[in-house]
Amino acid sequence: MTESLWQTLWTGYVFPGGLILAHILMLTVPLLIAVAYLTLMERKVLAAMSLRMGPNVVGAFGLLQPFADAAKLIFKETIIPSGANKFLFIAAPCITFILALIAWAVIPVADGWVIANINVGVLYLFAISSLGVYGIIIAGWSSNSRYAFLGALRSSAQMVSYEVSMGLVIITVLLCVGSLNLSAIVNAQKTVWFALPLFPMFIVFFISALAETNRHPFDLPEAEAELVAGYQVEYSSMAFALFFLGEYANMILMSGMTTILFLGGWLPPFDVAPFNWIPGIVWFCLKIFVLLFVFIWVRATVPRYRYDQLMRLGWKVFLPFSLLWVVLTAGFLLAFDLLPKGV
Amino acid sequence: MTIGLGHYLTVAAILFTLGILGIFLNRKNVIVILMSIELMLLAVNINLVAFSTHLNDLVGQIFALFVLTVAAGEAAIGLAILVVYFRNRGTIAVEDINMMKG
Amino acid sequence: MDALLREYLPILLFLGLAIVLAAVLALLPFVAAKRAPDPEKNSTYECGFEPFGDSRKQFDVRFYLVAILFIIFDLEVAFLFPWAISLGEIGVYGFWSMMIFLGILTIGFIYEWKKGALEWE
Amino acid sequence: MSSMPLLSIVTFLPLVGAAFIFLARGPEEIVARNARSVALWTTTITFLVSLLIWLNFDNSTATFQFVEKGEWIGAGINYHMGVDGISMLFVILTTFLMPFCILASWEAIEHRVKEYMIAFLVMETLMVGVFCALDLVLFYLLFEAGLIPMFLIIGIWGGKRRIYASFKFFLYTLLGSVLLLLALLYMYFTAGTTDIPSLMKTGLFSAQAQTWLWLAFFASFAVKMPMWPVHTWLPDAHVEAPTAGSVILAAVLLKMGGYGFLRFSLPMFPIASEYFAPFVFALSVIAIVYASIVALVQEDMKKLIAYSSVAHMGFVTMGIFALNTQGIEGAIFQMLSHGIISGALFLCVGVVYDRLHTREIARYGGLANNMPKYAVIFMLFTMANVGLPGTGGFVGELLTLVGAFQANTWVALIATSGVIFAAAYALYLYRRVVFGELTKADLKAMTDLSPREIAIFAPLVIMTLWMGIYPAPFFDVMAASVKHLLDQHQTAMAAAKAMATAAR
Amino acid sequence: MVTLPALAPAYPELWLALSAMALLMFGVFRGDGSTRMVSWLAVLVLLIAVALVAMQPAGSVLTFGGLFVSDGFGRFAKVLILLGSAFSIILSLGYNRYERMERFEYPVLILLASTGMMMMVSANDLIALYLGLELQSLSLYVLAAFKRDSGRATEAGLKYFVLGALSSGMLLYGASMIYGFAGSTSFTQIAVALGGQASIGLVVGIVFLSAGLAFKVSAVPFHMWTPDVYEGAPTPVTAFFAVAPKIAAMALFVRAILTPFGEVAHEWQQIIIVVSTLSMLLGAFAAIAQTNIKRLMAYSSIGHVGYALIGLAAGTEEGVRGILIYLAIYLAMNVGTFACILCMRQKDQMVEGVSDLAGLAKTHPGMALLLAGFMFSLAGVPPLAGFFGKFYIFMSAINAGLYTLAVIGVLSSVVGAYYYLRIVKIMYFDEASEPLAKPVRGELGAVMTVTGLFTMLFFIWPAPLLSMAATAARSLFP
Repeated sequence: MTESLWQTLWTGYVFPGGLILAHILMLTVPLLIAVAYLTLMERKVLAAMSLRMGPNVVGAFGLLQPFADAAKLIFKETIIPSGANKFLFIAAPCITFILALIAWAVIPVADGWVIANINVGVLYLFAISSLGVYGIIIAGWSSNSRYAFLGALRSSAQMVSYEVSMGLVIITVLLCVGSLNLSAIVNAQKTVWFALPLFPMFIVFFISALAETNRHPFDLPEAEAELVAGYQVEYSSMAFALFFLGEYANMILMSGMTTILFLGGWLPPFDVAPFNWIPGIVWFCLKIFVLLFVFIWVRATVPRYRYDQLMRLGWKVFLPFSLLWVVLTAGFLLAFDLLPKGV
Repeated sequence: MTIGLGHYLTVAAILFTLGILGIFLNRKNVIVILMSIELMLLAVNINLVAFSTHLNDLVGQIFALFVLTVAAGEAAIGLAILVVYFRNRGTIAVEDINMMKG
Repeated sequence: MDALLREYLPILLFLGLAIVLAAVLALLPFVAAKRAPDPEKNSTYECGFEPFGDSRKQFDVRFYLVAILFIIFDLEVAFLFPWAISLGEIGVYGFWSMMIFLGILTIGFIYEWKKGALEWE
Repeated sequence: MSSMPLLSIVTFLPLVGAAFIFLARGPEEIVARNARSVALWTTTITFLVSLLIWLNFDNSTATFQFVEKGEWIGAGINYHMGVDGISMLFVILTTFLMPFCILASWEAIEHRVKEYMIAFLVMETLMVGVFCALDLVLFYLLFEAGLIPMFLIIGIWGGKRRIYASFKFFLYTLLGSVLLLLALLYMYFTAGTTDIPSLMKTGLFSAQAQTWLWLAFFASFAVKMPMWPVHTWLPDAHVEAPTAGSVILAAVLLKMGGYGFLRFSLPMFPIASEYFAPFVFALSVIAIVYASIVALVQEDMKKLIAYSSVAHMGFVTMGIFALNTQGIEGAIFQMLSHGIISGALFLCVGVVYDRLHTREIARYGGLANNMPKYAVIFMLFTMANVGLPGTGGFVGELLTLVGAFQANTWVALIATSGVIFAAAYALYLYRRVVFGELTKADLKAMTDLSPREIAIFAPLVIMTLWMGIYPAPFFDVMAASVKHLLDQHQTAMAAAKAMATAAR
Repeated sequence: MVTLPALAPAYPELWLALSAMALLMFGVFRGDGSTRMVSWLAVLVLLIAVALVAMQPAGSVLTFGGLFVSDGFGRFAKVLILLGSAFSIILSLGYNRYERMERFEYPVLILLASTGMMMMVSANDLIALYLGLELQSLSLYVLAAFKRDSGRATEAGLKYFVLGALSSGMLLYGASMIYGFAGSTSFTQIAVALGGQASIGLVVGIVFLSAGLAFKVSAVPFHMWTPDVYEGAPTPVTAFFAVAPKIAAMALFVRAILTPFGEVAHEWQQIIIVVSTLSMLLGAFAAIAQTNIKRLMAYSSIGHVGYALIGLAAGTEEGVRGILIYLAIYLAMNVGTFACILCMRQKDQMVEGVSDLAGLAKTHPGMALLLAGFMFSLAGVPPLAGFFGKFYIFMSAINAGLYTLAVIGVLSSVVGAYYYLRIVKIMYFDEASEPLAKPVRGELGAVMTVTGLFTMLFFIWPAPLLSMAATAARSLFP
């Protein structure tokens, strides 16, 4: 009796649970390392673009720099401003970080390599990315600082503005796929990546992704000249680091989403040898890498937007444009009977 | 113990009651009232979705979707009115809403 | 546990792990770093000035406007999701229904635009 | 004759006059003058036309005459007009008194003359309509609508406490009549019609239903009548109303209650009427004695007359519920004569009031010296009010007492004492106002009746004497209808008894 | 493949919705200067909608998959609603210019609210009911706070919003319970599913649904918002609130209770009786002490809702007919009264005190006459129109055997008469300390006259309205 109970527990809960945990760790650990090296990559690329060296002291080519930074942050004091709401002040970066992580639960890194292959993956991603605002708003509010508060308002306004057009862009993709499952979306691109037929949408999506992650040229919230460091102004030590990690994880996530939605995910560019010898995960990482490079490249080259320009771009250009595109796509697919049928 | 319809209904009823209590017992801030209203509507949605599953009938979920939409519209208008009110009066404390006695 | 919930179990576990990780990271400095708070350090940053008053009091009404607009358009997207998935089945009728919906939305959008709700500065 | 809608003409002619006045524009004085003359002409013509009704009236039948019927609301509710021996005389009474009211207001009303005249003409339409209506809803509509002009008449042109009085008048009467409305609706559903002649066919309502319906109707008519103890609005209304308003109130509006008993309570709810007769007797007797005693101690002339009206109405209800020919005929006659006499008395008060602007009895005295004509006329009406043989008041009072004796000796005996009280208060009033020393300077300055006033009083004097000396034409008119009413009552009672025996 | 639903039964609603949007665009491109034009266009739109409603073929037609029903009952109520809206727009013209709230959104919002009301009236399904109700409510919330620089108006808007949202929540909760226990949201199918008896869950649903609807019609004990909102909202908005939404909510109340739950009257009749009684009594007694005329009208409307609910308590065809007649007459009386209230100006300022009417009979005899007519009519004194409203309501109560309710009704109407009389008294018997400004604006005078003539002369030929109402009521009882 007892043995069978143990057995059920083992086979029913502990073993599958452990398996899942292992999956999660297999994703999380590389992700965190990637985040760490993304920071390094950013500094290196930026340095190269302005003909500098970048970090090169810690380890060979500065390869241990991220770990040195991490160690430094851990041993810094977490300053909690006197007027702040302590719990929320600490919780805010945690929320950002957690959200940046768990969004990955539905991302298929290769065919079938996904932690939770739920059939509403796109909705899940959309929901999680909407929640990202909370971390920022809470941070700004709980700091009890004018700069932080204004920065938080600005960046959340910015995020929600671009989220709308992002949503519409996703709709155009969904029209072509007929499923909310991310793997299905990738598989639907076997013939052609959506970046080609939906090229304008691809661009809109990528720019929105920049805005969503508060990246250049839309990094108004933390523009030094205007708002010192936006909602993060009062943060120090690991609390700051969590924001930092979250932001970079989000960058990778956005790149991943772009890859899945427009660049065929793990699919090789041409389904012929030697391309299809290379495993899907490699293609996936490669595409993400390229996109991340573009992220940094944009930072190095494009001047920052003014806030009103930013909002205008979001509401007056992207929104009507993507809305129109949704209508056109739907009409086109319907007219030529290209819509995916049946589930 | 399996979770059945009754449990969902109970949760919804509790949330709904909390929402109503929030409106009537709240003496501080109008925003809390707005949130209480949202809570009520969420309770209704739980009800609808639970019934929908129980009856194996999609209408309930469609209803819930409409409720969500309308709730958003309602929240938007509520916020707008609140902002206008705040600009006139400089406060959104509940006990200050007393220009007219009745 | 039925199949539907089983699909979401990994997400739940992931969430748990992420929370633990975040908590550990956030609380690590409290263990590792030495703490020496003083009033000057703990005061909020205000470009060298003494912070005055509650910083959360009033802010631009346009942020409300953005929030309101967002709610409305985000919900529209919520309606578009199921429509986009099933357009193949609902066909022309479904298409035009949504076009009417979007048309109404567009009218609202034009109204906002003309009213200056989308202007900053 | 039937080709002409005589009743409608009489009813709505005043409205035409009112419309003319309403449309009058121009300087206030000219409008006022025109309003007065238009009103006078209208009421006079209406009276003359209404005489045609009497001339063409067939005394021999109890059925409704001059019947008009037209589609109105639908579903069995029609515009239905007609008169029988009971109602015809009230129509004449109303049209007869109206010109006097206008004349009495000729100089007394100085402001808002236009509205005043409109209100009176509208009032006339409603009053005539009430007596002609042969549909319950129509009746109710007109019955209630009368409140509005009367409310305004008291409230705008009344005395010091006019607002209190007008509200009291309005709310008391409304309260009484809303119950009538419910009863009416019940009858509509039980009988399927609101046609009065159809409803008068007995046996429509069970004994229990009759009880409730009778009470509901009673609530309305008793207030209107007014019976003790719901009479308290009347003295207030009388005191505060302008003279013509008091006349209308006393002469016509009060009669609607009595008319209602005769038209509805008796024929439609015979069992309940029989059942409640002792109750009505009790109230009537109390009213007679109590009101007479109260009248004795009044300091205000109008209030005194108002209480005397309450007492006289006690005779009327007593007569009606005696449920015999003498009682009912007496009651009708009493109502008619009281209409003229009390109206005349109020006019008498109005005469002195116009000169001295007070109604306090103590302020007067010795008017016989400088106002001999007035003294004579006042004397006549006072005597008529007491019930002196040879005046209209005597016939009605006697007959009701005879009727009451047949029904219940004790009631009649106590009621007789009311006659004595009446003599006491009426003569007391007369003595204090007319006799005595003429001491006060302002009283000395008072002039005797003007020709206009004499013109007002002359017809009233003639009527009073006529009714006292040769009342036969009046009884001829009502005889058939009253007989029919009583016959029907007997049949209904017999049927009810047969039912009760059969059930046993 | 889904086929296109028959749109013809919904032509009036479609017309209204499209016109509202077209006018919105017109207004936004022309600016606030076009308000007057937009207003008159909106009136025209409403009148055309009346014509479209009138042109609908007789009989009941279901469309949109049974969500929407066009029947005689709905058409009758719709005509009333549309007329009420049209009158409100006309009434607002002068006021809005005067109070500097002349913005073209006003007529557009009224059009949208009217669309919502028409959907409410035609709803044959809980979802359609909810959507119509919310379209109406959302527009009304904004209208209440339309005078955005006034503290009172915004406070009124806020109160209306909070309590309106609360009531929507309660209604929804009721709807969800009904859906769950009856297994359908369609009124027709709920009736079928019930089969003459209601489970406890369903009764809970009915109670919540009734509570929500009682809120919307402002029946006691859910009336708290009414006086404040009536007082605070800009007067033309109050006039609108007093008529169109009330008629719509009442019609909705009738349909939502009678169609699905007509068979289980014993479950809800007691609730309605209690609500009706309380409303009549509160309306009568609380109004006595009011000094603000808008507040007084609020209590008056609570009382009138109580009377109208008697018809629902009867639950019979006569009852519904009574309600419809009552609503039609109520519309005329209230529009007229509010037209008079909108004329109340002293020294370039709007006044709202009851005592400001003093001496009106001397300074404005015509207006005083009309207002007195409205007051007597509201009190239910024959032969004015208000009497007929009560007459048919009480008729249905008597026929349904609700004697006690009827007696309470007539008695409270006597109490109510007192405060209506008080206004007449102030106008006719009191002297003016500060007379109201002259002259009365043209369109206000016209509205007053039209409604006044209707109120005063209704008794001459009431048959057409009565027969129309009877036909309309019959359509609810197939």
